[in-house]
Amino acid sequence: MSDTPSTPSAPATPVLEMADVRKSFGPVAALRSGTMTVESGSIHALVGENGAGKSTLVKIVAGVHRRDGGTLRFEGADVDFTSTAESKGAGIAVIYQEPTLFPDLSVTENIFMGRQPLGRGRRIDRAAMLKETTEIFERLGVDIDPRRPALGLSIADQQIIEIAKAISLDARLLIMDEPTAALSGVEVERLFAVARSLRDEGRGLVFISHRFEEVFALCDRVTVMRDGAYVATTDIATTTPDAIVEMMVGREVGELFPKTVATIGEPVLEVRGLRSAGTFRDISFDVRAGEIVGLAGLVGAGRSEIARAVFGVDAYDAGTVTMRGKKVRPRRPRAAIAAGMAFVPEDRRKQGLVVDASVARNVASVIRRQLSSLGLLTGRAENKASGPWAGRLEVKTNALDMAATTMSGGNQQKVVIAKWLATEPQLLIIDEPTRGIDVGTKAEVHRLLSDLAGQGLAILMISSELPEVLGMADRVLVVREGQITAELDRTEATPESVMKAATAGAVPTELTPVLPDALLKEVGA
Amino acid sequence: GGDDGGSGGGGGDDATITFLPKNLGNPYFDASSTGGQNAVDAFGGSFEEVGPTEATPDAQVPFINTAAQQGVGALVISANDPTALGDALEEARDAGVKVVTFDSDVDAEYRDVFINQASAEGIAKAQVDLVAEQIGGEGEVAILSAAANATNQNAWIDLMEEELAASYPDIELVETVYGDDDDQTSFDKTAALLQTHPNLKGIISPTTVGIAAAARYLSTSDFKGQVALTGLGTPDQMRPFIEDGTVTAFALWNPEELGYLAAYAAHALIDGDITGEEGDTFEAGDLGEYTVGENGEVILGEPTVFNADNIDDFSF
Amino acid sequence: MSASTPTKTPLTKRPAGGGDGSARTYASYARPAWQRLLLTRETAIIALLVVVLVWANVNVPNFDGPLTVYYLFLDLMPILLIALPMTLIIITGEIDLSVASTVALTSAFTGVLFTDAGFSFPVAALAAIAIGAVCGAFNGFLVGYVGLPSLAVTIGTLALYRGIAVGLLGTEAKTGFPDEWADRVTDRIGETSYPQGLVVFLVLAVVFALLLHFSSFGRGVFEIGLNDEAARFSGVDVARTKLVLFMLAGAVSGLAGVYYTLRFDLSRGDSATGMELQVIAAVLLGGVSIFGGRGALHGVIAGVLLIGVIASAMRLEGQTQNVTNIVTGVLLIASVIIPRLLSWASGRLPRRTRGDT
Amino acid sequence: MSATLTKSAPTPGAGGGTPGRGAAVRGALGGALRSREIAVAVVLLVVVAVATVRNDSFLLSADGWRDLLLTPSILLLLAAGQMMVIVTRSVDLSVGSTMALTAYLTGRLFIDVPGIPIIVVVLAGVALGAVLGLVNGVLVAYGQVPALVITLGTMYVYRGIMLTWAGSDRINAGDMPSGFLALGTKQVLTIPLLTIVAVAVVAVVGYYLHTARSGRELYAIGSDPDAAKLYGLKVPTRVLTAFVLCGALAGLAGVVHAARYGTVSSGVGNGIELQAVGAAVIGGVAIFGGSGTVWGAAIGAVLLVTINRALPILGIPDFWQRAVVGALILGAVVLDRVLALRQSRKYDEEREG
Ligand SMILES: Nc1ncnc2c1ncn2[C@@H]1O[C@H](COP(=O)(O)OP(=O)(O)OP(=O)(O)O)[C@@H](O)[C@H]1O
Ligand SMILES: Nc1ncnc2c1ncn2[C@@H]1O[C@H](COP(=O)(O)OP(=O)(O)OP(=O)(O)O)[C@@H](O)[C@H]1O
Ligand SMILES: [Mg+2]
Ligand SMILES: [Mg+2]
Repeated sequence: MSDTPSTPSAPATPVLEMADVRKSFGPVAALRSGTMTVESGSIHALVGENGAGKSTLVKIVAGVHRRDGGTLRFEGADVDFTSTAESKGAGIAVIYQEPTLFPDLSVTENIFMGRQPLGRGRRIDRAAMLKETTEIFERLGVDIDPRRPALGLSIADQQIIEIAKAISLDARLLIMDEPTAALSGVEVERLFAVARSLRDEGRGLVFISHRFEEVFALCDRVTVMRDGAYVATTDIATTTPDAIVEMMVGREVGELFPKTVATIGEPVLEVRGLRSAGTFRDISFDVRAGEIVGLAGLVGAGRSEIARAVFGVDAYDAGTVTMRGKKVRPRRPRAAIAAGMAFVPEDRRKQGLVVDASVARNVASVIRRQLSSLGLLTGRAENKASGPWAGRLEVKTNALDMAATTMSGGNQQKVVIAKWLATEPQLLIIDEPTRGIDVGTKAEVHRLLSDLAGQGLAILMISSELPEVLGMADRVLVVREGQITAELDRTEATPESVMKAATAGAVPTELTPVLPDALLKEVGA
Repeated sequence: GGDDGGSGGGGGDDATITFLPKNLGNPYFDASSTGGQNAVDAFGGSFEEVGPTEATPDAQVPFINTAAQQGVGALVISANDPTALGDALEEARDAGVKVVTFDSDVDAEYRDVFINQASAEGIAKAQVDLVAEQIGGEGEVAILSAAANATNQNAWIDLMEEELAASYPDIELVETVYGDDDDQTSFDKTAALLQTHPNLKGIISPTTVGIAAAARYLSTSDFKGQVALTGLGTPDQMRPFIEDGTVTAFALWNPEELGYLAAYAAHALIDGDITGEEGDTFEAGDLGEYTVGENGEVILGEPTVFNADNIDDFSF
Repeated sequence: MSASTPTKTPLTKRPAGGGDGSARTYASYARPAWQRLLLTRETAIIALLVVVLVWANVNVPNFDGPLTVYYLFLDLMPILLIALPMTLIIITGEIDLSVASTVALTSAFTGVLFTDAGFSFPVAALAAIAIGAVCGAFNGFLVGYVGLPSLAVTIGTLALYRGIAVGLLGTEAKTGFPDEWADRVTDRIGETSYPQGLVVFLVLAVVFALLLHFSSFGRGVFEIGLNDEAARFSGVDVARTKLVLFMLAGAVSGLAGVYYTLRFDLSRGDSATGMELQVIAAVLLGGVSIFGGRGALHGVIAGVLLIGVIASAMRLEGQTQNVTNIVTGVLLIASVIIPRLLSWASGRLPRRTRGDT
Repeated sequence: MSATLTKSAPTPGAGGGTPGRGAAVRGALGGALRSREIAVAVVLLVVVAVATVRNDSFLLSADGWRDLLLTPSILLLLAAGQMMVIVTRSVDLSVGSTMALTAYLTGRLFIDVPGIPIIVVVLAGVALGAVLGLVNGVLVAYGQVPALVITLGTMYVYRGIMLTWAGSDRINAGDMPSGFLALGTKQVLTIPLLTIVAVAVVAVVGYYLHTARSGRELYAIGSDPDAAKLYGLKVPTRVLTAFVLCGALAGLAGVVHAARYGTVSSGVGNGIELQAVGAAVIGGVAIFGGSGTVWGAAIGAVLLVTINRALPILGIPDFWQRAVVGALILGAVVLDRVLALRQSRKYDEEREG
């Protein structure tokens, strides 16, 4: 593959032109002026903080939402899609932020649902469908049985199905909303190769990501959004990550990894010989007071599974978990909580929060037993207890009885953290602390973790973002295929050493280099 | 009131008489209610029919309660259970409502009068005699009843067993099944009976729903003409099966007359002509005079046996 | 771990973006109290109940008589009782279709234990309630621990429990239960027209209301309904909660079975046929979301009473059961469709598009 | 589980609380009959075989053979319709009442319009059923309210309408032409006509669900309604279609009921809705949509009916039949879970290996 981002040829024809597109959901102005022009034969990045309106913009192009105003032109003609079927028909393929597969149906059917090839008598031509799927998979170099149900696929594989779906559409505009969020280096590589070949065929692509290294590795132009509005469009070649960050945030971002060196105390958590069939084995490690231990590895390596087993959400087959010398009962999150553990899970909308419940109830949800008197619990007690914690974390909400649904991802993450800090834990397990969180909030979360460690909290942090692990952890454990393959001290941990342990050798070289200076400052690589 | 010349006088002419059958939509009770309506039309007053959709005692109770609330003159009821309705009926009587049971009784303490279609022994014997005659006095027979808890059916079945043992030792009662007075269940139970007992010679179905469903199944089956079917049925429902030979004879009293008599008894109670004491007599319009017997029972008469010769004379 | 406020040291420094240095404070509620209390589904149902009551008192002959209230509560008692645990179950997003069968089964057991086994009535009744709890525990085990869908499980036990009840008694109907116990249930409280059994219900209603709305367990019930995975991650024992709820439903159904036995002086296998759907209809009418996560007990009680009052008024008007059923059905549909229409009209269709079942 | 695709847990009754890592795997393996249907079919064969050994007239007599095939036909129609609705993650509790209404309409037409051609009556029954299904469908699909609530409501309403309409009338065998009633038992090469109709309906439904785009979309909608929307599938239209088809089949079942039983009384179809759901569940149709075949539902229906008929022959008293049916449904649900766990273990092993 030719990797140099090709500069867009001067008179490229625009596939997609959007100007001043607006969309409100009730009182929420999700998109105030969406403006973007995508040329055919180019890859266009769309970046912005969480809640900047990127996904909303995408969904308007796709016909999921109808716009309230503004113009939308596809291949030179005004369009107004009322359903995703119409946009598909017009030649637009979209990979949504959340994979949207039908778990009960076969992989092949998932790819072709709603537009299966028809044979005689308008019957679905299953053979043709299967053949085409096999061809696409070959092109993508993936090894998934096209006949198996989508149920049980890993996120990475699901994302690959999404990509296959988009490719099979043979679309002239392909929009990918954070397609790499769950992919490992190798898979990202493969995706990029496909993206480039599609570009070279003259199609237009839109690529949304929070990872600048990817944006700079893949894209030709970049559009920045902030607070639902267009900020600027520039050629990638003429800009820098720092400049983009500034446009996104509208202010200067403080230090991203404010790691202070803490005094490390006694072991708080001791895990010995933990094993779960099919997921992980021989897992032994300690986390000490004041220490941040990073669990690094590729997506699907089993890090979240280890954390879930330690916290007792999942069962394990063998091994022990000990907190401050006392064995913790397996499979009982409540026992883990009583022992002083707190767990901020990776999927905050599904696992971390009850999004339809109020901020107060969410924050008080673990401590509410202590808030009861004579077994009775009042809303007043919950409000009283949760208010200060929400305030401490600067949660942005009008009132404590607002449902968490309405909040941005970063704010939701703060609510989750508040909920667990309210339990005054001795160990905080935090899985993907900043996944899908914008740069500004990220820095806040990192500062918080650092402060907490400074106060003697033991922290086990799982992160797929290498800079985050390297920037924050005192010690890095690398997990590969369910086993700990390396234990690296803060000084030994470099992108190369971690990636090597995570991948058993083959390090994708391309993705490491382009990091904003702000990020690199603390990595010390 | 009292200005209507149709009755024997007294103060209850404009009182409401409420009929509460076991359930609505049952042709047998449709006929009895028609009789009740005719009687009320004759002696003046107002007639109402209420009832549950399912023939269970718990569903009947709210209607008894409502009658008590309304303070109707009399409640004429066919009970889904002999005791379960007791408290509710007592409350109704405390509120001044006269209680007449017909077709299916409650314990005597809970009502004023019971209008019996025929003596239980008479009903049981009539059916046993019919089936014995049709199968030649020997062989296996089975019973297809209504609900498992149906009071009068269960009483008849007991008496039929006694009668069989006493008079027809060669006839063996092999099984009793319950069709719940539901067409489909009765139909399917008939099929199961015939299959389970290949040597079956006759079926007795002491319920109008059951006999009609059984006849319908038999008429389309190999067993038509080989297995005798008799019991209690309405002529209208059974006419096609008499015509096609599935059934030769069955019995029933006239439910219209039953309702008619019950309404007159209610009227007599309201007027104070009778109290339900043994020996009380009252006039029942076209049916003539009736006397209250033992236990407050009034007996309509012996059941009529219907067959090809006489069925066209009846319509109910 | 103890309930705490983060007073010790500030956990975060000022974020780069702004803020005045002190931690934020928040209003407890976004809307004024009267709005929170009055603009609810529950209030709407209670208002409707009051309207119907007033209307019936004025227009329906004999409705204002002293017997109306007495019979209303006698008739509604089993539904009122079972609606309590059913509310909690539906709030967790589950459903229990087997309650009416459990009523029949426990009534049958009361009869068998009292009449055939010679137990004293209180012992037979307690045993029946325990059997109800066991029936519920079986449902709860399959739903909570085996993870089977409650709709399918309780359709199965609906048939199973009813089948055992019918099988146990066959053609028999047990009667002759002690009058003094029946009187305790059906006698009036003093000079009022309320049956004494109502006291049992009121006590249970208070207990269930505290459990659901003022306890940690109750918060867990709502959390499970809204997001059971998140509930599990915060230490709620989802399986055990469901087990407990189904057990409660079974035990309360057992109590209702004993009530049935006493009220009708009768134990039969076909008691309470179809009552499960009446209970569920009343609960849903009372504002509980079938998706789980939303509902309140006072709304449910109003829902049960509303159905009962309408049925009572219509019987007094001489309407047949059919018309009452039509009204009940229309009301049930309206109770879910009208809020939809309103929110649609106000231009903000709720974003929630979960399963349709 | 977080990392693998699991089924979104709809309420009520989602097994979301499955402890541990028991990701429910209920995959449609290609279009082939899965072990689920075969398991039920084997149970059915065993039941028939045992009953026949006990009493050979169960299968070998002319009546036995006919009833074996004929009796399930009504439930077969209902289960096929119910299955289509369940697969879209809905449920239709009003089918029993729909059936009652159309059965009554059938009789009414024969009484009120003497000499009306039978085919017109059949079509009228189906059409009325479809209209009733349409009402359900519109409320569910466009009102976006749970089907359980809506169809519980229409169950009451439809039956109330039927009872009010019928009043104290009912339809007797004498009210309907013998040509129509003969359809109830007519046989073609020893196979009852009604069975042929029911099986043909099942075959058409099966063919439709397997080979038509809109058929596959029903599965997709049930599998994940949100995803279906993002795919641009016409979710409301499809759900509506499923309800209309279900209603139409319930309508046909009503006509069949009239022909087969010869009488129409107030109790027609009482409680049969739960049997139809039970048949689908026994046949392996996931109660929360997305998977299962109409063949499974059909075999489930036949098994349910046949077990009921076989129990007396097996010497199990009348009264215990319902208990056995309940145990059967529970057994089927548990079996589903066991198969699913085995499947998910298989995927785990695949990933490991
Ligand atoms: N259906 C909806 N109803 C109400 N508000 C919505 C809806 N969809 C999005 N929003 C709100 O609109 C804003 C923009 O959301 P959007 O998903 O477009 O952000 P994004 O840029 O994609 O963020 P991220 O990087 O986290 O994916 C957010 O405040 C979000 O809460
Ligand atoms: N290629 C694959 N296909 C399907 N499942 C996989 C694959 N690789 C790993 N898994 C499964 O994924 C699970 C571990 O994934 P998980 O996402 O929890 O790991 P992780 O390292 O925590 O990644 P993440 O960055 O998403 O947190 C295990 O159950 C494992 O069996
Ligand atoms: Mg987004
Ligand atoms: Mg993870």
